[in-house]
Amino acid sequence: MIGNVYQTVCPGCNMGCGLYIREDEEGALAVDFMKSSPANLGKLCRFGMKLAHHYSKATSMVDGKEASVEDAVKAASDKLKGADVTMLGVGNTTNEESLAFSKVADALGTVVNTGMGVYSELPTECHPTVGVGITLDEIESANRIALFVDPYIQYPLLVRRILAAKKIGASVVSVGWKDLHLADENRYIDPDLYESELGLDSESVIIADVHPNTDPGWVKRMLNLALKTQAKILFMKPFVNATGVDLLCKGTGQKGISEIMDGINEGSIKTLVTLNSDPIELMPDSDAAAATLTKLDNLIVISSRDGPVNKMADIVIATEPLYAKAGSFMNVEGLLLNNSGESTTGIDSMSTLSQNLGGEAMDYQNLHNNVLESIVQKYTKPKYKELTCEVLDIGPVEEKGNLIYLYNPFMWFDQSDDNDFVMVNMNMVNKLGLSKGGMIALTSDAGTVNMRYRVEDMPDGLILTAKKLPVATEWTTIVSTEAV
Amino acid sequence: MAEEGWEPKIVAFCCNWCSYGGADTAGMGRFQQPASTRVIKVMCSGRIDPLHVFNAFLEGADAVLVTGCHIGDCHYVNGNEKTEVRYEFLEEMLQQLGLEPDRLHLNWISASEGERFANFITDVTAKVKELGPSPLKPAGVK
Amino acid sequence: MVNVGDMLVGYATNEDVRKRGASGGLVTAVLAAALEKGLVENVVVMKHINEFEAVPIITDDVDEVLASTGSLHSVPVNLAKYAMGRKVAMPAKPCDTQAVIEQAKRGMIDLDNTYVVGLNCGGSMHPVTTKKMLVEMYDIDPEDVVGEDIEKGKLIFKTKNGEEKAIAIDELEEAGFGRRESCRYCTLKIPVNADLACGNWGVIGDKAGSATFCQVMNDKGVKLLDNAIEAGRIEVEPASDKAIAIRAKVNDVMVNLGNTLEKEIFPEIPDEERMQYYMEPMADCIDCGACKEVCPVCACGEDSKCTMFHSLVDNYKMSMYHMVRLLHLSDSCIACGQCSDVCPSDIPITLLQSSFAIPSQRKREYTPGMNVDDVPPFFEVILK
Amino acid sequence: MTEQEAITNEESEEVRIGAFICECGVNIAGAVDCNAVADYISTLPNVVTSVVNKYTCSDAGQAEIKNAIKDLNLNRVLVASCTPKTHEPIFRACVEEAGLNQYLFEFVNIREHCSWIHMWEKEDATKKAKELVRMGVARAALLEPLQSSEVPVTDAALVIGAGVTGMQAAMDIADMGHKVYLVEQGPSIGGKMAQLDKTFPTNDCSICILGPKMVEVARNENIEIMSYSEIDEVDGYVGNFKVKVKHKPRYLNIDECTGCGLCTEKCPVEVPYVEFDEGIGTRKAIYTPFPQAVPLRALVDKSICIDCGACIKACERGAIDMDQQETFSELDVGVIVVSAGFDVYDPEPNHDFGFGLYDNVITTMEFERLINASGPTMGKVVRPSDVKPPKRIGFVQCVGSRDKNSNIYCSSFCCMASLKNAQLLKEKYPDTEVYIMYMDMRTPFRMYEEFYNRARDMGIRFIRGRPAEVTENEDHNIIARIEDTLTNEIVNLELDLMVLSVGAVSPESTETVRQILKVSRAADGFMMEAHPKLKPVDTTLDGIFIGGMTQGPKDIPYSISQGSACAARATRFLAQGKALTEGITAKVDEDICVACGVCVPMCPFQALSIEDDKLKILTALCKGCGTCMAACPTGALEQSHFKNEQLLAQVKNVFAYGEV
Repeated sequence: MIGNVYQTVCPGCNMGCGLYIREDEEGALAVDFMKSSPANLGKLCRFGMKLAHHYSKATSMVDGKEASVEDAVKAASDKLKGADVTMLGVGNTTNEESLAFSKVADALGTVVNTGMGVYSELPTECHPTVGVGITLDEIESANRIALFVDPYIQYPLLVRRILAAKKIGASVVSVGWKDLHLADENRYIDPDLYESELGLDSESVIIADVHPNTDPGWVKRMLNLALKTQAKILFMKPFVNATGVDLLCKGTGQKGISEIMDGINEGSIKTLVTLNSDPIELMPDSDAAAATLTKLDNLIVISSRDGPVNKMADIVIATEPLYAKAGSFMNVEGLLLNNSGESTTGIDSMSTLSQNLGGEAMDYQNLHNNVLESIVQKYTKPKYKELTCEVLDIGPVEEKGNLIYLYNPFMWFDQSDDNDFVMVNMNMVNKLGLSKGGMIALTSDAGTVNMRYRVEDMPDGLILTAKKLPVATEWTTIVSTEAV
Repeated sequence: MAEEGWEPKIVAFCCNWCSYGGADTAGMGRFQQPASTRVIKVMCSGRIDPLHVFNAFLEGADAVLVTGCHIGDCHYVNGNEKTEVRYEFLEEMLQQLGLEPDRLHLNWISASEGERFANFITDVTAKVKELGPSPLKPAGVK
Repeated sequence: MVNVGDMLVGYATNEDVRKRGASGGLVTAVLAAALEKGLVENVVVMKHINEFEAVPIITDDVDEVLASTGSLHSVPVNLAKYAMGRKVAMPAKPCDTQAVIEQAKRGMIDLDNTYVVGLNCGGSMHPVTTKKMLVEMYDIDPEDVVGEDIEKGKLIFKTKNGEEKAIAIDELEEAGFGRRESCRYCTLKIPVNADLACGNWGVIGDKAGSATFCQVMNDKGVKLLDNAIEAGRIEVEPASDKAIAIRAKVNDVMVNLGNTLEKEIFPEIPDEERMQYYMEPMADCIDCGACKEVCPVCACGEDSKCTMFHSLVDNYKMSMYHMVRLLHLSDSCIACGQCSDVCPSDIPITLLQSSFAIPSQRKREYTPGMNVDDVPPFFEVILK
Repeated sequence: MTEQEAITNEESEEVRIGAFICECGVNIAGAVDCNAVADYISTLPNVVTSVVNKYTCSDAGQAEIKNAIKDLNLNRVLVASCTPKTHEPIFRACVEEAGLNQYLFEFVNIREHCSWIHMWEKEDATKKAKELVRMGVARAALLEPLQSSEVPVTDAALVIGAGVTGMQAAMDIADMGHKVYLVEQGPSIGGKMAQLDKTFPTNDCSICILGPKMVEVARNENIEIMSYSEIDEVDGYVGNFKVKVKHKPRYLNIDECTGCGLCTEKCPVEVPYVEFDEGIGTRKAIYTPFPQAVPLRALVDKSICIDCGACIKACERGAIDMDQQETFSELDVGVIVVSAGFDVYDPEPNHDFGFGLYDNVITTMEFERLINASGPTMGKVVRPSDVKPPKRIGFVQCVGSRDKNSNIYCSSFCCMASLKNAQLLKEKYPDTEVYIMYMDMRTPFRMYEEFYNRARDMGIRFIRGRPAEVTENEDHNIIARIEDTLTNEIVNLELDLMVLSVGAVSPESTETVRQILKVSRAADGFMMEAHPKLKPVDTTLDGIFIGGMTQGPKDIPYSISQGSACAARATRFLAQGKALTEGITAKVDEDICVACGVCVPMCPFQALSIEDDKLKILTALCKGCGTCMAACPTGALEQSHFKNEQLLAQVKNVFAYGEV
């Protein structure tokens, strides 16, 4: 065959969209449609279509100079031996690599943090409900769907599922930040009224999402809503293998990524090892995150992708691109999806690292079997669990800013997309006297930025962005606005 | 029917040699017209791209006029003949899309036909006033 | 040797290829010979993964060509774009052939360097819907299927234990299964625009199932067959008049089916509801660009008029991207169904494109992709 | 915005627009509140200054622009005033003098397109003016500097049509030392004037003043006469026209033939001589056009020649060659003057005033041939029905002119022509009664009015009215029933001969030349000048000029002055030896172009070609029309000064959120 064709899964979110990556003779990549893939029938969203620009190859580095992967692993071993290490693996890679990473954690006597701080604030019997969602086909048979995400922008392959449900009579209520075309009702109501106003019952489905910056109180509110209305609930997550990683690292003390960054700032964390997880891309304020990382003594990055954190790392262990890895992923409904690639550089490096640190050696096959036994229980894939815990105390509600991040795959990788605009409603346009085709100036204590704006039907005073902005410090920020 | 006092807004693409000259001659002849139309000059009607017509409708035009030289008079030999071919596709497409036919017009007007230009603008404005605002007009656009 | 216009029946001399072939393995043999004898540098083939999955690859290895034999009804891919910029031979359904010719009109494919072995096509199916159909209608486990065929208006599945089950296509399509929608109203069943037009229609008597009917359409077709005969890869003999008649009859049946289904599939929309009919589905578009990426007729690169002058910031009532494409394709759309297959919002793009393209093409008595010298009407220059 | 785009935006310096709203005295200010427009425009982005002045095109107005450019270092100028047709070159020159590239200038028409057509809706006119200028500002911000390219000019001129205008133009150019190709479709130069007897207002004999000029043209060694030849193809652009001329076969060798006429005597075939004698006289199958013809050479009318060979035997020089073929020649010329002349209105089709029904109703041209001394009747005016001299002759004016069912224009020469012919009749046959039936006698130039008084003094009777009905009595006299609007009486006039004073129309041959040259056509069918007042002999095509009847009906003095005018305008290019072509041409973005070749057949000027997978543009040939851009599916092809983003900026700025 001329060039190569890999069967893989899109790393944009945990929907599990299958696709082919074609590599021509010169190594140029192209996306091709895998129509037999059950989760998405070969269909891809904006991020999936631009994957050819996503897989930028990483290069192994030691102290700023290029090095072989072996040297990088050796250097890392020396640095880590006997150190107090914090490990971050959000699930942007295969189950097998994640398991290998947690074996390295065992050798170091620590745990792998998935960055999802939410889990450590939830009773354990809620974990399975948050971890594994209902099957995607079940969305199509729901009679009422409550949307707490914007499927068009955040998890686009949900759109066709919801439309299919509507075709057989389902009603859709959107409780997001702006009117959605597929929603029959758009309700921006006080969260306390959700239970009484949204008209949900046991035949309904709630679609929300959980990501490293989610406010735990919000997740509890979602769980309470599901508990009280008996509705099923599906938590989408922004990482391809978030579900797999959650199941693999179950029960370990989960530090949220903000918690880790605070730890670095306070000096309690001196050494950080990441696996395909770039805090600069993951945190809402990239500059602040980069500044924090400079405080580390040792920053070791194991990654298949080149990213801002690689440039700051003391040591970079470069693994093969995600599509070429031998391994499997688990999507939101607990479906195991396999790569067709056979490369195991990542696993072999971590195996050497683990041995250097007194841990056990490992190879792909035993990791894979382990995955099948531990999280797939030998071909009976994990099912959605009805909620059994009692109502949770939501705790103090954070005061929200008016500039709100609409997290989407492009943002999680800080990858440019021609979404270079913010969204406002017509009242704001008229109030500020914005000129058509003109710009709006957003100012926060982090500075000012002029952005083009798109008019949407949404609540007054809010500004939405699907692109990371230098003025945003949190996932919602208070900004002042005026015409340019 | 549009509410009272509503004035349509019409975008007219005029070719530099003939229909723009026709608009000038209409001015020289003081042929009064409704103030509904905004003329955009192009060098030849052949330059008018369906892309521009679509953008005009999507931006809020209640009607779009494609004008140029009479066949045989084109300053660039057969620019207007190519316009005819493209216009045919454009007309079919917008009709299939459900846009009222009276919102799109093709008219060959020479530099000396001032009165014809003025009458054309007046007729189209009246017809469009009858139809009301275009279904493609974005909210809040004047 | 062979001449243009010949109607032949032939088969692969290699017993294994002949047996594994859908009907005689002639197509695979011709492609293998073309590569072997240096007629072409590469061959586009479908690399089998399982019965319902295969991926197009470009190969220079004869064994990979031989391994790709056997017809696949549930891998609906258009192969035109894989032939670009190469000296290549390729198997081609009628819509693949049309796309190759449209790309040739736009200078993207050099027809002299592209040998198109046409395959008759009764229509293709979507892999995931096919698996669901097998379970619900045929009561067959998809894993057991070893072959399938469309004959006499019936869809036939063969299983490992030699069993065969057939159900009428219209019965399947009423239940929401069967062929993809664009295949249902397609009326180009025999690729008369290819170099060779091969298939099992008209293969009768003792040869049924083990020979391929092959019509030589042009000089390149002659070269392909002569080359394969010289390579000792195939044996051909003239088709009997009865065979030719039967092939024509099958074709007529399928073409008439296409015409009748077209009337059912395309709704009569009253004028005042037309704008809503188009705006409603298109409002769910997430602007991913897949329909342009997959369209085998589009020759533009990443930047083109439909993308450069369209931006989500405008939030128009209808997207500039779709309006420009509806116009640009109204004379070139071949209704291959790829755009509907890849639309993440399940917008019936092919149906919408066709409801513009079919009237426009019929009015001009122009069929895209049939003859490389036909200038697309949009670029017709009438010099009086 | 991808990073790459962000960088290029930073590099291009900040846009600083100066807007100058013109009041044009009361022409614009009468309906548009210019100050309100200027105030609104000053609020728009990139606008640095927005001022109103009474007459922007005046020296003071232009000075204000130049100062503003220097003081406020403007890099874009916008003027909102009248039509670019007349004033854009003035303002482009003005900004260029202040050091700003002339294409960084945007012109908004708020007079012809606004104030003059909304004179009584002041509010709407002002609102529209604001929006038009807003559109202009949006486009101005995106304008890019352009250079108009210089092309060398071939030092030769082509004159099409050797009537009196063409001969004058050819001689003037030749006298200025430039080579001239004078192409005439007829066998001889001289045009219609050669058929006339006398010419007003001095009544001197037409051929007597035309003949010497014809000889002068023939003797001028800078002029190469191509008689009996037609223009077949014209390519190229100003300074570099490639002209293909078809030489129709005369079936005799023009160098050998001396015009002695021996062959004509022997030729047995005789037909009415329509081309010259309006069918009154006759000619042979082989004939010389007329005695004073230049070149004085014979030619064979193959359609009636019976190949008897009599002429071949008769010709002492063996010049005749019956299977001579048409030949072509390729000319390289810098400029082209078109003086293709006219035809008289043909009253035959609708039998105006009984023409074609009654024998004794003739046209002025037929009368000219009758009264012409070297004409078929040796100058004796006779009635066609019985070849007797007519006692009572009537001239009917405005036939085929100032008439809704034919041509609404006045042909300008027919009144004076009838006065002349009436005077000639009175002089030759003092006792004949001469009537002129007219609507208005138009005698506008020097000595014309005296000519008119002289005619009256000679007893020529003027009837203010035209025959409502014309009938013929048994001895073929014409009975004209006229209502004399001055005396309000119905007059029944019996005439022996009625002459229809026919106007001028543009002939078929001119229409073909016009389409070959791509000169635009006026509503009256004649060729259209660039501007009726300011550019009467220019066309919109650089390097092509039109003069004489081909530009519209006029008399001989006017035609000759237009001949000289064309020569003067054309020789500017020849004298400078270079010409500036328009800076607006096609440009292609190589990264986006996929070389699909769809644009190539779109270009009528063959400026586009695909060479090794790349689009090649011959900018010298590109006229900047833009039809290839609209065909290009990728948008890689752009027209400088009319780029897609510039046009779309105008479209988008027609609309706004708030009221203006």
